[in-house]
Amino acid sequence: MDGVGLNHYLLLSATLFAIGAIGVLVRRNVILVLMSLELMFNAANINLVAVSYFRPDLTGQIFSIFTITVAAAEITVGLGLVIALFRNKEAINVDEFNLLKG
Amino acid sequence: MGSLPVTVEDLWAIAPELIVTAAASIVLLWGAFDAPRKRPQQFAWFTLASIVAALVTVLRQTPTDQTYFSGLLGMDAFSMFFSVLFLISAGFAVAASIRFLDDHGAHHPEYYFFLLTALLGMMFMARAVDFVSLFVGLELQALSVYVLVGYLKNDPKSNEAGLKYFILGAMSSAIFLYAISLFYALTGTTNLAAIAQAIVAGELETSKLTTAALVLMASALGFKIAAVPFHVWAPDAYSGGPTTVSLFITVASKAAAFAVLIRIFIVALEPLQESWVLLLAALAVLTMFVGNIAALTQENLKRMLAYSSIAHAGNVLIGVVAAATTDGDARSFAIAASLFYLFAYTFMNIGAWATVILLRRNGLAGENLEDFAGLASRSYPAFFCMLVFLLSLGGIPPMAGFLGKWYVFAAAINSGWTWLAVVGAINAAISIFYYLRIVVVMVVQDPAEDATLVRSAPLTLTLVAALVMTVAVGIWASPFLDWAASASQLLP
Amino acid sequence: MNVSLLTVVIFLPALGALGIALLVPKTNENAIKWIANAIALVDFALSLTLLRGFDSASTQLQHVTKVSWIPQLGVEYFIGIDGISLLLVILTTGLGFIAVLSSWTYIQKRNKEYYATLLLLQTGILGVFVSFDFFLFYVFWEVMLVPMYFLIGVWGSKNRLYAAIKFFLYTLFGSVLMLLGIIALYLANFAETGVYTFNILEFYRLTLSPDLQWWIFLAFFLGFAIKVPMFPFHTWLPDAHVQAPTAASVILAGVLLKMGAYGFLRLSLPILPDATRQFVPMIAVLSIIAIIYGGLVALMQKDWKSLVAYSSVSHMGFITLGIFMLNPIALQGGIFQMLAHGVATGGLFLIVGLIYERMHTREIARFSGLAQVMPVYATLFAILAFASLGMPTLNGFIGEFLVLVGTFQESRQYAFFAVWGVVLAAAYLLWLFQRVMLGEVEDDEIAGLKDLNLREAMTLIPLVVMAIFMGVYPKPFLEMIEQPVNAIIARVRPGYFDGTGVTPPPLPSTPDATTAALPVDANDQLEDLLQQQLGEPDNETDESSEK
Amino acid sequence: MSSAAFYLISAIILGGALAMITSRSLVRSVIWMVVSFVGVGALFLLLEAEFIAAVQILVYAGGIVVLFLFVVMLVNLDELQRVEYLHRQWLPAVLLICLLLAELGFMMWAGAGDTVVPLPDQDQLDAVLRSVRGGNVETIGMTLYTDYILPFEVVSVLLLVAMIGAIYLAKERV
Repeated sequence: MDGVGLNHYLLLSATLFAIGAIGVLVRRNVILVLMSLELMFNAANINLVAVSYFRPDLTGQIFSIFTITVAAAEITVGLGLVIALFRNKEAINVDEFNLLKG
Repeated sequence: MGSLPVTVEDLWAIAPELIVTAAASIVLLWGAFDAPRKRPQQFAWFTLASIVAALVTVLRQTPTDQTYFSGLLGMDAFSMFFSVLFLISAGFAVAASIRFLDDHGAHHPEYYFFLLTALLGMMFMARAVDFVSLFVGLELQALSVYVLVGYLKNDPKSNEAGLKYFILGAMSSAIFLYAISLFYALTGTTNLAAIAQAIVAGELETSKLTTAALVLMASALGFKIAAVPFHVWAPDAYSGGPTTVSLFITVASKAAAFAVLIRIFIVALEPLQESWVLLLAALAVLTMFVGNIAALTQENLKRMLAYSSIAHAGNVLIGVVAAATTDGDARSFAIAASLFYLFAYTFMNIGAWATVILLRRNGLAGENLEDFAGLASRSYPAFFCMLVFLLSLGGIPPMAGFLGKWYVFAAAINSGWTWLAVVGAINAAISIFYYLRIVVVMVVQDPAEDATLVRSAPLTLTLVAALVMTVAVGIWASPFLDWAASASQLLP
Repeated sequence: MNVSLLTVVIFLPALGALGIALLVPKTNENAIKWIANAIALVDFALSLTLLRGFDSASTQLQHVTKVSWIPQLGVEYFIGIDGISLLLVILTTGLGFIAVLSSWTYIQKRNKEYYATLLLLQTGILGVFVSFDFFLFYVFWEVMLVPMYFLIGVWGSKNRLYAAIKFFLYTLFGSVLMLLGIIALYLANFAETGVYTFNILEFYRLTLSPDLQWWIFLAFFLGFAIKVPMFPFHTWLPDAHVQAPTAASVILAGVLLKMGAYGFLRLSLPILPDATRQFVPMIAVLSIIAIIYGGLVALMQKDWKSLVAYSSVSHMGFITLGIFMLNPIALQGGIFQMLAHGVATGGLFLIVGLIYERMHTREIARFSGLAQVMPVYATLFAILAFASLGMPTLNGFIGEFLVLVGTFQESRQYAFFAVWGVVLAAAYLLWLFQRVMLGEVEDDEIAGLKDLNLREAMTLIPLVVMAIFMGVYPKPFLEMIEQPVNAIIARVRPGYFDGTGVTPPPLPSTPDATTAALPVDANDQLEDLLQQQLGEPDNETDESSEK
Repeated sequence: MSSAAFYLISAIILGGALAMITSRSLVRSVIWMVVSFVGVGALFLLLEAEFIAAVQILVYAGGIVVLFLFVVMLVNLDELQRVEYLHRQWLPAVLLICLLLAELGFMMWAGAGDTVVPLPDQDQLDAVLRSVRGGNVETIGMTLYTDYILPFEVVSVLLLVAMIGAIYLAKERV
């Protein structure tokens, strides 16, 4: 591929990863935090598939299938937890979780 | 291709895991069809029985150098050590849970399902010799534990703990995965041993990208073992969730994370050890100091034990650091020290948490320090058990905890990390301070009027077994030392 | 399995504690007291029988039991006694019995737990004095902390918790660092000999580099100096003493503090001779500071018990000074002073305890003219006070005199300063006596006090008798410690005996495996001795000349 | 041409992600997330991983996004609007991450050559290339069901856990 090597993909994924991390750390809305986590998982996936293309080696693609599945499962549980908390406390603001202190 | 994907040897190798999986499925289906759910205890007994069956199976297997499932799983003494440790912890957790869940009105078969799947995930974590199987096992464990921490879904504290744990846990998983992808980019493989070879072959030790991947990997694993400064989730998760779950995860999840950490750092990243040893040593020092000092000021007992659990991870890290800088016998010695420490820690920590489960005031589970007030006059046996567990956690001989401390300090000095051993020793002295605080409350203060003990036969059994093991591992140590020493042989 | 007499002596109190805790009902307080006293007395009697057949001329350990415990690490259950250990064992069991007896009416709550704890403490202390496996030694050393913590923390007076925690943390801090020293020694031994062992007698044979010795010495020093306690680590002691119940104070002053001094002479000196010599000036100065500082502070105390506590700091200074002058006279004096201090100061704490039980105060200013209402009490107090301040014909004199003589041999300056300790002791003890015993009875409460009853007198009289006996006839005690002392000196100061015409005994070696599991009786000892004198001297001289 | 495609797709992915984390409206965030994820799918196509691209679109754009929307609707929207936008210490966090990103980027650039591990010889390479590239679903399927049968099964348990867990947690009472 003319001029675009593995490094470009790695950089792209690093940027996406950083954006996801910023979302997780900075935003106060739990649902948005969960969405940002998805970005981070996607960043790793880009790496895996890109390496799989450039090496070439199938493992990366297989791994990314697992990753996508795991990420989906993870988000399901996370949303379940959000709903349970919301039902009890009517708040989805990260800062408002303050029953546990210390 | 064309041949069967799975051989008989493969299946026998994962026989314990198959038993656990089967048990989890049965619990789930049984729970679904047993609509009225009148006697939830039956699920507990069934779970316990299957855990025992899996334990027997593990003990019947013999460790080999082979790998199974196309090189994804190993069956070395190291992984079997951890399997046994997980199974024992899970058994204790089930026994301690029965009355607890009844009292909380949350005795459902799902609890045992999640416990078993968490157990399954841990067993795969300890055995995986490839990042693919490792990651999948880790996530299975993590997901099950998130649900378990948030299990008391009508209790906002449990919800909150579950969600906090989830957010930071998922983030650390993402970092972990990203680090894996970078190593994959560097070496073109996900097999741990092959990564080490590729690093040497490609002379990647000094590569900046390697450093980046290494730092990400270390912080992700730091999250998983709750090392400072990646520990912020731990006090919340351990103190907010159901106490029985804390009992389980402070021991088993932590041990599983250590199994992964040791395998990754000692096997895959061994060629890079110059870059990470100091990092890990710094983590160990921070973890011990912050864990112990934070524990000093806690009024909530569960939080105190949570911080103490963080501090103990620092001690295990000393052993890992010592293992990294040596090879041959000295390395085996240091790995064995870490393993023995984890093993000793299992029983005393389970015991301490089980005593917390025993307490109740105003119909609520014991959590604050005052709930322990006057325990010595309320129940002498309970007091005695707690005393032994606390002294053992503090490293007073002749209990197991002392031998564990002795072992890691010896490993550190043996590998030339004397200053790390000194830091560990100072921390042992600091930790005694808050353990004694609990003792003082138990002996000196007058009991609250409405304080009761919620005894149940399985819980008593848990306490007695933990007590016996805490003392036995300290005094009759030979077989356990042998076992830890043999388990220090990792697959190359 | 063949259980040796020494093992029985050590573990009998612990078994008794277990029995009391599990078998005797809580409400039956009299049974608890009788059983505890009986056990302590039997233990004392058994420890006396160790004297029978003890050969003080032998250089070997006696009553040895050696059983493998954790073979992977080379840990053994290895106990035995030489003259020093034996005397300390008897001191412990004797004071142990007196402590139990003195608690009869003093302790008003939780009798069952109290006696169990007290007996458990005795096992811990005894174990330290007889262990010749360093691991075992450390286990006993630490185990002892827990019952002492409870004794102070539960049955002490007002500020008991503070004192108990301070005591525990101070000593624990010292001992965890000592643990690192032990590990370093253990690994160094492995590097040198290729054998994993904690055998202290094997460690005596090591030739470690001075640098390593220096570090290990430092680690041990912290552990032992805090225990002694040496200046400036002494601050836990007055708190612990003042708050502790009488029996705990007696044990604390009488034997527990000796553990630190014992550690120095059993472990630091012979295992780390080069480092020891390096550290002598520092420790001598610290000891002298302790002697003078302890005396001065004692002079200013308003509380009777803390006066005695500070006098302990001063007297323990003599002991460490004696140990670190590294000559036989001073060392013998130091060890003798350990015994003398145990007897005299133990007695003084009993005296304070008796009056506290009656008056519930220890403020010196509250008392006067006690001699008029309690003549027996006053007499016994006088004898013990004189013993403590070192009056000739009483035991304190012998110890301090020997220490001073030995010190004088090494350095006149040290001796000059140390002498002031004796003067100060006379001052504070006599002044105390004058204030509380003499004068007019000013108080109705004092006028109504009863003199000692039989049980109370029984706790003091043995100590007084002992103080006189040791002062008048110290020979048997000095004979008993002579051989081990010479062995230690020969090790820590090679060549010391060359000019004196005395042949130093070799350090005791590990008895070989065939006799190991059995208690060694006197015949074997004699045989060993003969063999040594007939056959082995040549080898010995060869070895020493090689070095 | 593919170089241009790469930059275009990158812009879509990063733009979508940035818009997602900065948007104040949750629904809009979800939509931006779809944009970003579709971009990643397109990237996979560019990398000749058609099967993964399909999975990406199906699972993310199809499944997860619906799930998110569902929760957003379920949870009271008014409540959501009230939620404060950012953490109080947002600036240090952003700076820290940007610093890390710069560091990471630098390391990648500096370590550019490091990833080129000796490749297999040409015949082997051709064989691998044939199997890997061109979206060979059959190869992926075969590998998944032979070499990776174990993680595959573990993932199936994991999905079960996620399903039961979500149902358990979200249900009012058991």
